[in-house]
This record gives sequence, structure tokens and C-alpha cells, in this order.
Amino acid sequence: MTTAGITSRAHPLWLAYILHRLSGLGLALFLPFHFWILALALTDPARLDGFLAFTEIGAVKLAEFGLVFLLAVHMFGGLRLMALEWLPWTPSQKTLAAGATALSFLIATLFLMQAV
Amino acid sequence: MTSQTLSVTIDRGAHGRDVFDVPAYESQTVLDVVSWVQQNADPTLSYRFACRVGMCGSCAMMVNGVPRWTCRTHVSKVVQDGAVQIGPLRNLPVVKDLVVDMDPFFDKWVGAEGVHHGALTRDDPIAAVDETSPARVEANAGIECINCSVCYAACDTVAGNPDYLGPAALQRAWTLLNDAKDEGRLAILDAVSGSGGCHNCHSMGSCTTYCPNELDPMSAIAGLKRETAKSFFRRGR
Amino acid sequence: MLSLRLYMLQRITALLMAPLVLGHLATMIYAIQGGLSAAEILGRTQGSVAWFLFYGLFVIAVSVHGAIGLRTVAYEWGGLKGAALEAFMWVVGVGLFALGARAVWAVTFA
Amino acid sequence: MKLSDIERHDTDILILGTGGAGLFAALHAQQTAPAGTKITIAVKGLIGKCGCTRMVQGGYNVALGGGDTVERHFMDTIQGGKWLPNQDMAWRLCEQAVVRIRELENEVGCFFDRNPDGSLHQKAFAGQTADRTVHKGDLTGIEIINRLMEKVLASGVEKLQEHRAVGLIPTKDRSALAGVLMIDMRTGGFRLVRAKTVLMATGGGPTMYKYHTPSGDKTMDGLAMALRAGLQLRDMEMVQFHPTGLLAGDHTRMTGTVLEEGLRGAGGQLINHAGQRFMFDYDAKGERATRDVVSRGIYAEMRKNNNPDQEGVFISMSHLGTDWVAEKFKGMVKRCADSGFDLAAGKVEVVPTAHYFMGGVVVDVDTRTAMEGLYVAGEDAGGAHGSNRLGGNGVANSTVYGGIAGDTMGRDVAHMTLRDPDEDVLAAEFERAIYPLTRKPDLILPLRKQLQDLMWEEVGVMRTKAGMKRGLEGIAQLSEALMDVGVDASNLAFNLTWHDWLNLRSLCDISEVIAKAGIARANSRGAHYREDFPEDGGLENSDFTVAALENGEVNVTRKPVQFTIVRPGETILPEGEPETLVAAQ
Ligand SMILES: Cc1cc2nc3c(=O)[nH]c(=O)nc-3n(C[C@H](O)[C@H](O)[C@H](O)COP(=O)(O)OP(=O)(O)OC[C@H]3O[C@@H](n4cnc5c(N)ncnc54)[C@H](O)[C@@H]3O)c2cc1C
Ligand code: HEM
Ligand code: SF4
Ligand code: F3S
Ligand code: FES
Repeated sequence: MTTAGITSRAHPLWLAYILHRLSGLGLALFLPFHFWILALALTDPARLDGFLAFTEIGAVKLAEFGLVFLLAVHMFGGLRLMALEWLPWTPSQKTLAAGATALSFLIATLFLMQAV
Repeated sequence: MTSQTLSVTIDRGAHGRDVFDVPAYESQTVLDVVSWVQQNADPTLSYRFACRVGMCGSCAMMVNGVPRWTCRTHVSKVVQDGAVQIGPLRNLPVVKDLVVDMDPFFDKWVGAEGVHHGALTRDDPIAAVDETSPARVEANAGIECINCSVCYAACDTVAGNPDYLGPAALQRAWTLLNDAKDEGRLAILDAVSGSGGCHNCHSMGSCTTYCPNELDPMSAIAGLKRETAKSFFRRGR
Repeated sequence: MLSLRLYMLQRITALLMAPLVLGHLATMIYAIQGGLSAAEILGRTQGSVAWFLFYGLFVIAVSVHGAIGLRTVAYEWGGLKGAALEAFMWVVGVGLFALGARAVWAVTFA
Repeated sequence: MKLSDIERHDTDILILGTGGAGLFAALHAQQTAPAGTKITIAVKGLIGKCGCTRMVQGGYNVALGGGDTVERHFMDTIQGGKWLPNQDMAWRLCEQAVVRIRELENEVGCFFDRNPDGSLHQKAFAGQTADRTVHKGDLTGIEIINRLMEKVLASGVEKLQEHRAVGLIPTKDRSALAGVLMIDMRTGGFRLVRAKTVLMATGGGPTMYKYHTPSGDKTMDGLAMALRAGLQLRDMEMVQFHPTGLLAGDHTRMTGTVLEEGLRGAGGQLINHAGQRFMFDYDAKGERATRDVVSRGIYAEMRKNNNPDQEGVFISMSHLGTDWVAEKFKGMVKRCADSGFDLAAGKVEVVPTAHYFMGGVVVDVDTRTAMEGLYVAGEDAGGAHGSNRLGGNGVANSTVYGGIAGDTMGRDVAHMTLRDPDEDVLAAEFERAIYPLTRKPDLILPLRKQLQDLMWEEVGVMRTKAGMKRGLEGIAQLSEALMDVGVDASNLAFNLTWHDWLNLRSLCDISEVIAKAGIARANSRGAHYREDFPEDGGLENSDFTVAALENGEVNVTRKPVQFTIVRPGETILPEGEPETLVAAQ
């Protein structure tokens, strides 16, 4: 009940935290699926091709983009975190947080642009 | 001013919520509002305070869902459309109404070795301390903590992880680690490396954001992570 | 819940993965030019010790990293404790590793 | 609730209160008591988080060389107290403070501010002839109490938090203390704790004044209990007013809280309703005069103005430079800003505010009282300060004597046993505490306000016999009225309103003693100023008041001060010592 108040007043560092967690969760949920598809190369190359062709479809493409985005967000979020924890600390971490997210977004978008 | 009133909702745990109309004044803190209710409207309302000037850290509550020291929170800062909602501090067991049991907070304070480990005695002279030395500056940064538990209430890691020592206790440990007079280095590093230690912190920074004294437990905890990581490579634990 | 050891493992695997992820992303960006096909993937990776090591390391790191990460979330948000929590972590870790190893094997030496 | 519902609990050493005195006693008792001695600490709030030691701003007086000596500290204390202090107690205070500060720094781990060369930084409060006050910024109390608190929490003493002592229960023959009756505030239940030795360190607290600084939990409970137990109380007319308390209206708990002394020291100006500086009309030192003098100056201006819409005077800092003030007095400026006042650029309305109580239980230099098994230290004990406490001597007193009490109890406990309580007294104290639960509930606040106004008007900064007589009558009426006000007894758990009633009960009882002692002293000394007797009555003939309950009546007598170390007009400083070592401001 009281949690709501805190989150509704979320500040940049908390947003960075929740983004990192959700992206990590998303990745962890996606990964088994990703592995399973790749393993099709062993058992059923035709179906793998089927899936890969699938990626040309808009919705799937968006999902793929989402995954890369997750990976980028999570990775830069993670690197941000480790910088925060281990490098002599600068007070401008909010900027750092924002910067990292922006950078990851940039890369993801780049990816998308390349892909189309 | 007295013609105006505030609509004050107070969370009373199992008894639900009560709404009171409280006269508004120019100089009025959230603690004053709560006191007015107890002194004039509902004599059974329970809350805790002592110093009334932000020194004792016993009056913290959730105000509109945010942890705050109530004696130093002017109503005008929190009032929204003439209304305020007040509840007991988060992450601690409620004794009654707005009173929480702070023992877990202090047990963890002690559990983080948050106590001076000295080798000198009263028979020794007072050691010279260079206040500008980096270690002292670092130690000094967290010294004004009033153990109000606001950071502890703000932290979602505490909410999800009952073992987590929490920001204030870990900040105290960091202060001691940097205190040249303290001899408890290994004990502290062990205490903050255990299952409830600093490594549980996700640097979500709510502690630093809400600390009423503008302290920065998040950075203190980062300091602990650094030192424990170093000692991990050196000592292998 | 996170002891120093798990924390370090999580961070070390994260650091390890950073270049791997970048490498993986770069390959992907390069590879999807003109569409993906099973043959294309296999053509690149089949029989390559380098790719085997690359993705093998990736899989090990991600299993360890993901398992520890999910353990934290399961504890904080799911209330999983004690032996159940440890079991959960191991199942996730071993599961991810098994699936990943199979995939890597599939695209390299199978 | 029945008498038989009282839970019974035994311990060896019981400590009431967790200010500097209580916490130090706990640490020292552990060091001196035989192994296996059980130590229990009971407190009205949470350990270390209530009381006034935590609120100490300015600092801790101790002579640490650089020209300053224990002798000089002692002479300042005696002169500041206008020759009324118990000289042996004052001496011990000054002498032991030197040990205690090393203990705080070395064993307890306190941080204190340093000079560039690494030594302790010391400054001078008004009334001191040397830079003597050790401090941590202007939050010295937080540092001292937090460090003590964590030591005590880690030491494993038994904790009875939010336990309010309501009665001292003696043995049948009344010669010794058997135990203390308490209310477990969290449940509303009663607990009788028997102990071989008990330290009372509940810290006085003159909160019966309209404007007051102490924390809300301090309401003279200890002295009221001691009075009922038949103990002698000395110097009870001596209430110290701090000149600059915040004035923010009577609906806020901020009113009365201290604006620090350093503001005046740094050149802060006091401005009256007409916009004029006035302190030089009263004293050559202007705003920098001692607390009692400035308090009286402000009070006189307030009386001259006599305007209910603008009661106080103003403190103004802006001429010193807004930025400089904001930087130098960061904490104070922030505190004012949180309450809606601009200290750095604007002016803030202030009034004298009741700050400290010099009076207290008669004890010996080892904190023993006339009652075997009962020890008293800190603000509850009388004698060390006489008629006026120097800024910085308060926390020194509570920590020094708290430690001594712990040592003394630790040694005495070895040859003491648990005693049986007088069940009649127990029953009476119990009845007294539950009395309001049997009456028809009504508001308590109006009575408390009336008492506070009355004490402020008639037994406050300036006093006359006629005024104090009116005060006494008023107190009697309020006391009676209180007995007609009941408390809703449907839920006694954390029932603050019940405790408000008990607080007011203690305050009424001690207010009466203050007024009677004030009448008994027909001269002016330190904090006690008689408009009808402005002279000091001759230092050679100094005597102190002693109040005690006799046949249910408060009776005040006077006893001559024993000049055991130094006589008025003399000094123990070596010949040729300069009057003051503090550079003139
Ligand atoms: C705002 C302020 C600033 C001050 N600044 C200075 C300064 O700069 N230098 C200086 O030397 N002095 C200063 N003083 C004075 C100093 O704080 C006191 O002299 C000293 O701390 C008293 O210590 P104590 O241990 O006797 O009492 P306290 O620290 O007041 O502790 C009393 C304890 O007893 C408890 N208690 C009360 N009633 C009961 C009961 N019925 N049952 C159980 N427990 C009870 C209280 O809850 C509290 O824990 C200041 C005081 C105030 C109010
Ligand atoms: C370069 C790549 C990666 C980096 C740098 C990285 C970094 C991190 C870091 C530092 C944490 C700790 C967060 C904390 O303590 O708050 C973390 C948590 C986590 N990671 Fe990663 N990670 C990476 C890749 C992955 C991948 C591929 C997955 C997919 C399984 C993943 C899943 C998780 C999960 C589930 C968490 C737990 C989230 C939490 O505790 O809030 N990570 N990551
Ligand atoms: S760090 Fe800040 S919020 Fe946390 S307990 Fe200390 S003062 Fe309160
Ligand atoms: S809010 Fe909690 S997660 Fe860490 S940064 Fe502060 S302790
Ligand atoms: S009452 Fe002490 S901090 Fe608020």
C-alpha cells in the first residue's frame, strides 16, 4: 500500500534500477527460447529457417528489436552500476544513469536502422 | 488562516483509516497535525516524537507515501489539494497506529558492526586527527546520521529482503572502516559481506534521495562494495 | 541474500559478457544485412573453434549470471527462501547451461 | 486493571533514562560490576533517542591545557553559579570531564572537531574565561549519544524501552529502595522492577513553561517521584532560560526550540518591536552577555511592548552577509527554513525559553542519595551548577556523573541484595497512575497550556513574591482540575493521552516546588531574579534551598553553602593568572 507512494515519486536512480531488473528478467525469460531455436539447427534446420524467415515479419521484428534493446539497456545499466560501485564515485550519477540509457537506446536504434 | 482546514487521513493498521479535519496554520509541521488530532479529536491516536527539531530521529512516518521526518516537514511542502495522508513508517513492524518497532533497525545497526572498535583507552592521550585527510573526510560524510530509519523505509531492497542490513547500518560501517581510530576492519568487512550485507544493495538510491539530513548512504555502500571486492581478491573472501 | 561470493560471480560474469555481447551484436548487425538463414548461420559457425569458444564462454557466463540474477528476484519479489531458493538458482543455472550448450553444439560441431 | 496485574521483574542494576547519564552508567556498571551482574535499562522513549543529551548543540566543557586548567574551569563554574554550587561536586565535574572526554574520543569513538594541527578544537561559551568547549559542529549531542547508544545496544544489557517509571517503591521501613513501578507504554500494562541498585537519570526538564527547549518526553517525572519518596530536592527555584527560543505560534511544537547561542556570539542582533537594538540598554556586552542577562533583557522588552500580536523580539543576522550566515550556520538556517523562516536574510521572532533545570535531588559526590539503593545523576541531580549552568557544563555533568554512578553501583551491588517492596506504597502508586482511567474523559491540553502560561507569567524569567503566590494558587487550582479530567481507558496500548495526564501531574507537582523555593529565596542569583529583591543577598552568606515533602506538604528550608574549596572573593588560580584567556571579541 505504502509502496505505491514511493514508486510514484520515482527518481532517476530508482528508474534505472527497475529498468535494469525488468530487462534482466526479460532476457532471462527470452534466453531459453533463443537457445531452443538455435538448437533446431541440429534437429530441424528447416524449422529454423522458418523461424528466421519469421523475423522478417513486422511484429516479430519489433520483438527482436525489443530484445536487442533489452540487452543494450541491461548491459549499459549493468556497466553503469559497476562503474557506480567500483569507480571512485562522482556525484553526477543521475547524469550517468540517463546517459547510459540514452547510449543504449542509440545503439539499439542503430541496429534497427541497419536491419531495415 | 484558521478558517482553512486540512483533510488528514491517518492509516491505523487493522482499524483501517480515519479522516480528520484539522485547522490549518501558517507554521505547522506534519507532527503538529498528528499532535492536533491526538490532543483534540482522537485521544487514542498513537505516534512517537521526542526532540521536535530533527535531532532524535523518532518521528518518521510515511507522508503521502513518502518517508519523512515529520517534525521538520512543513505541511505546505506535502499538502495536495488540502489533503495529507499519514501512515506508519514502512519496512518496520507496527506497534500501534503511527508507532513502529525500531528494534530490527538497531539490531541490524549492531549487526553491521556499527560500534566503535577501539584500542585506545581513557588513559591514552587524544590522538591528533587531520580533518582534511581523505579517510576522515569520507568517515565524516555519514557521521550526522540521526538513525531516523527514513532511508530504511525508502529502500525496496529492505522491503523484499528481511536480512538486508539496510542503508543506515551499512553507512555506519563505512564510516567506521574509514575511521583511523577504529580497529575492527576485518570484523566490519565480514559483517557487511554476509548474506544480509552490502552486496544486496541495488544502488536504487532511494536512501540518498529521501535522507532528511542529505546524507548519502548509497555512496557509502558503494564504498563497502569496493573494499569488500578488494579484500575478495586479496583474502579470497 | 547475496553473499560476497555470489556478488563477485555475478559481476565477473557480467564483465566477461560485456565484450561478448558487443561482439554478438556486431555480428548480428552484420549478419542480418540481407536477411538471416540457417545456412548462413551455420556457414559462419560450423566447425569453428573460435566461435565455439566465443559462444561457449557466453553460455557459461550467462547461465551463472542469469541464475544468480533470478535468484535475487525470486527472493525479493517471490519470497523464495532457504533450500528452495538454492534449488531454484541451480535449476535455472543448469537449465540455461544445458539449453545453451546444446545450441552452441548445434551450430558449431554437431 | 488490578494491583495483581502488575508483572514482577528482577534485576541487579536498573537504570532509568538513556541520556548521557543513563548510557554512561550502563557502560561503567558493566566495567565495574562483578561478572554475571544483570543490568537493565528502562526508558520512556527509545534507547538513546529521547532526552536532551542528544539535543546538545554547542558542546562539552573540559579544560585540556593550552593555558586552561581544571582550576580555571572550576572557578568559572563557581562564579557562573553565583557561589551556590556544591563545590566538591563542581570540582569533581571539572576534574573528571578531562577523563571522560578521552573516554568519549578513545573508547566510545566520538568524532570531535579538530584544529589544523590535529588537536581538539575548543571554543568559548559566554561566561567562560578560556576556549574550553569541545564540539562536533553544532550537533555535538547527536555524536555523543549515537556513539554511546550503539555501545550500549551492542553490550547486551536488558532493554525495557518505552517503559515509563511512575513510582519509586521503598522497603517497608522506607530506608531503602526496593524497586520501581513502571508502565510498559506499548501495552499499557504495569511492571514492578526490583533491583539492588537503581540510577535515576530522567533528566529533569522544565517543560511547564509556555516556551521550553527540552524534548517532549521530559516532564520532571524523576523529581516528582523523588519528592513523593521523601527525598530532599535542592535549588528548585533555579530554572535556566535560553534567550533565543523560536516563536512560531502556540499550535506548533517548534515554538520554544533553541536558536543556537553562537548566533549572538557571531554578531547576531536582537531587535525589538520598534525595530531597535536594545541589549546595550541592559548590559555593556550587549547581545553577547550571559544567558540570564539577555533573557531578562528580552523579557523586559516584551513586557514593555505588551502586544499579544507581536509577543517576542527578533534576531537578525542579515547584516553579517546572507551567504556567510547560510554557510556558517547551515544547520540552523535549514532548520528555520524547514519551519518557514528565513534566518540568513530575514529576521526570526524569538523569546526566552525554559532550557535547563539546575535544581535536583540532593546527592553526594558519588551520586548516592539518602535512600539506600537509589542513585541520581545528570540533570535530575542538584548541586553541581548552583544557580546557573554554564553552556557546555550540562553534558559534561551528565556524562561525568553518569559514569561515576555506574562505577559506584557496580561496586555497591556486590554487597547488596534484592529488597521487598512496601506493598502499601506500591498500591498507592498504582492507584495514582490509573486514577485518570476512572474519571470521565476530557481534553488535557487546555490545562497544560494554562499551567505553562501561569508559570511563564508568574514564576518565569522575572519573579516577585506576589506573583509567585498567585502562581501557587493557580497551580493548586490546576492540580485540582486535573483530578477531574479523565482518560478514555478503552485501549491503554501506547495511549499518549494517558501519558499526557501523567506528564502534567508531574509538572504540577514540581511547579509547586519551584514556586515555593522561589518564594523562599528572597534575593537574586543567576537564573533566579527577584524584582522585589534584585540584590544577591551577600555571597558570604550564600545558602541554598532544600525542599521536601513533610506530612504531605512541600516544605522549603535553607542551608548554608559550604565553601569547601574556595570562598567568595578568593580564587584558586595561581597568583598573576590573567582574568580571562579568551581574546576580546
Ligand atoms: C536544546 C538543548 C541544547 C542543549 N545544549 C547543550 C550544550 O550545548 N552543552 C551542554 O553542556 N548542555 C546542553 N544542554 C543540556 C544537556 O542536554 C543536559 O544537561 C544533559 O544532556 C542532561 O543529560 P541527562 O542524561 O541528565 O538527561 P537526558 O539526556 O535529558 O535524558 C533523560 C532520559 O530520561 C528519560 N526519562 C524521562 N522521564 C522518564 C520516566 N518517567 N521513566 C523512564 N525514563 C524517563 C528520557 O526519556 C531520557 O531518555 C542542552 C539542552 C537542550 C534541551
Ligand atoms: C553484458 C551483459 C550484462 C551485464 C553487464 C549485466 C550486468 C548485471 C549486473 C551488474 C547485475 C546486478 C544487478 C543488481 O545487483 O542490481 C545484473 C543482474 C541481472 N542480470 Fe545481467 N548483465 C548482463 C547480461 C545479462 C543477460 C544476458 C541476462 C539474461 C539472463 C541477464 C540477467 C540478469 C538478471 C535476471 C539480473 C537480476 C536483476 C536484479 O537483480 O535486479 N544479464 N546484470
Ligand atoms: S542515513 Fe539519513 S535517512 Fe538514514 S537513518 Fe541516517 S539520517 Fe535517517
Ligand atoms: S535505497 Fe536501498 S538498494 Fe541500496 S542504494 Fe539505498 S540501500
Ligand atoms: S521529533 Fe526528533 S527528529 Fe522529529
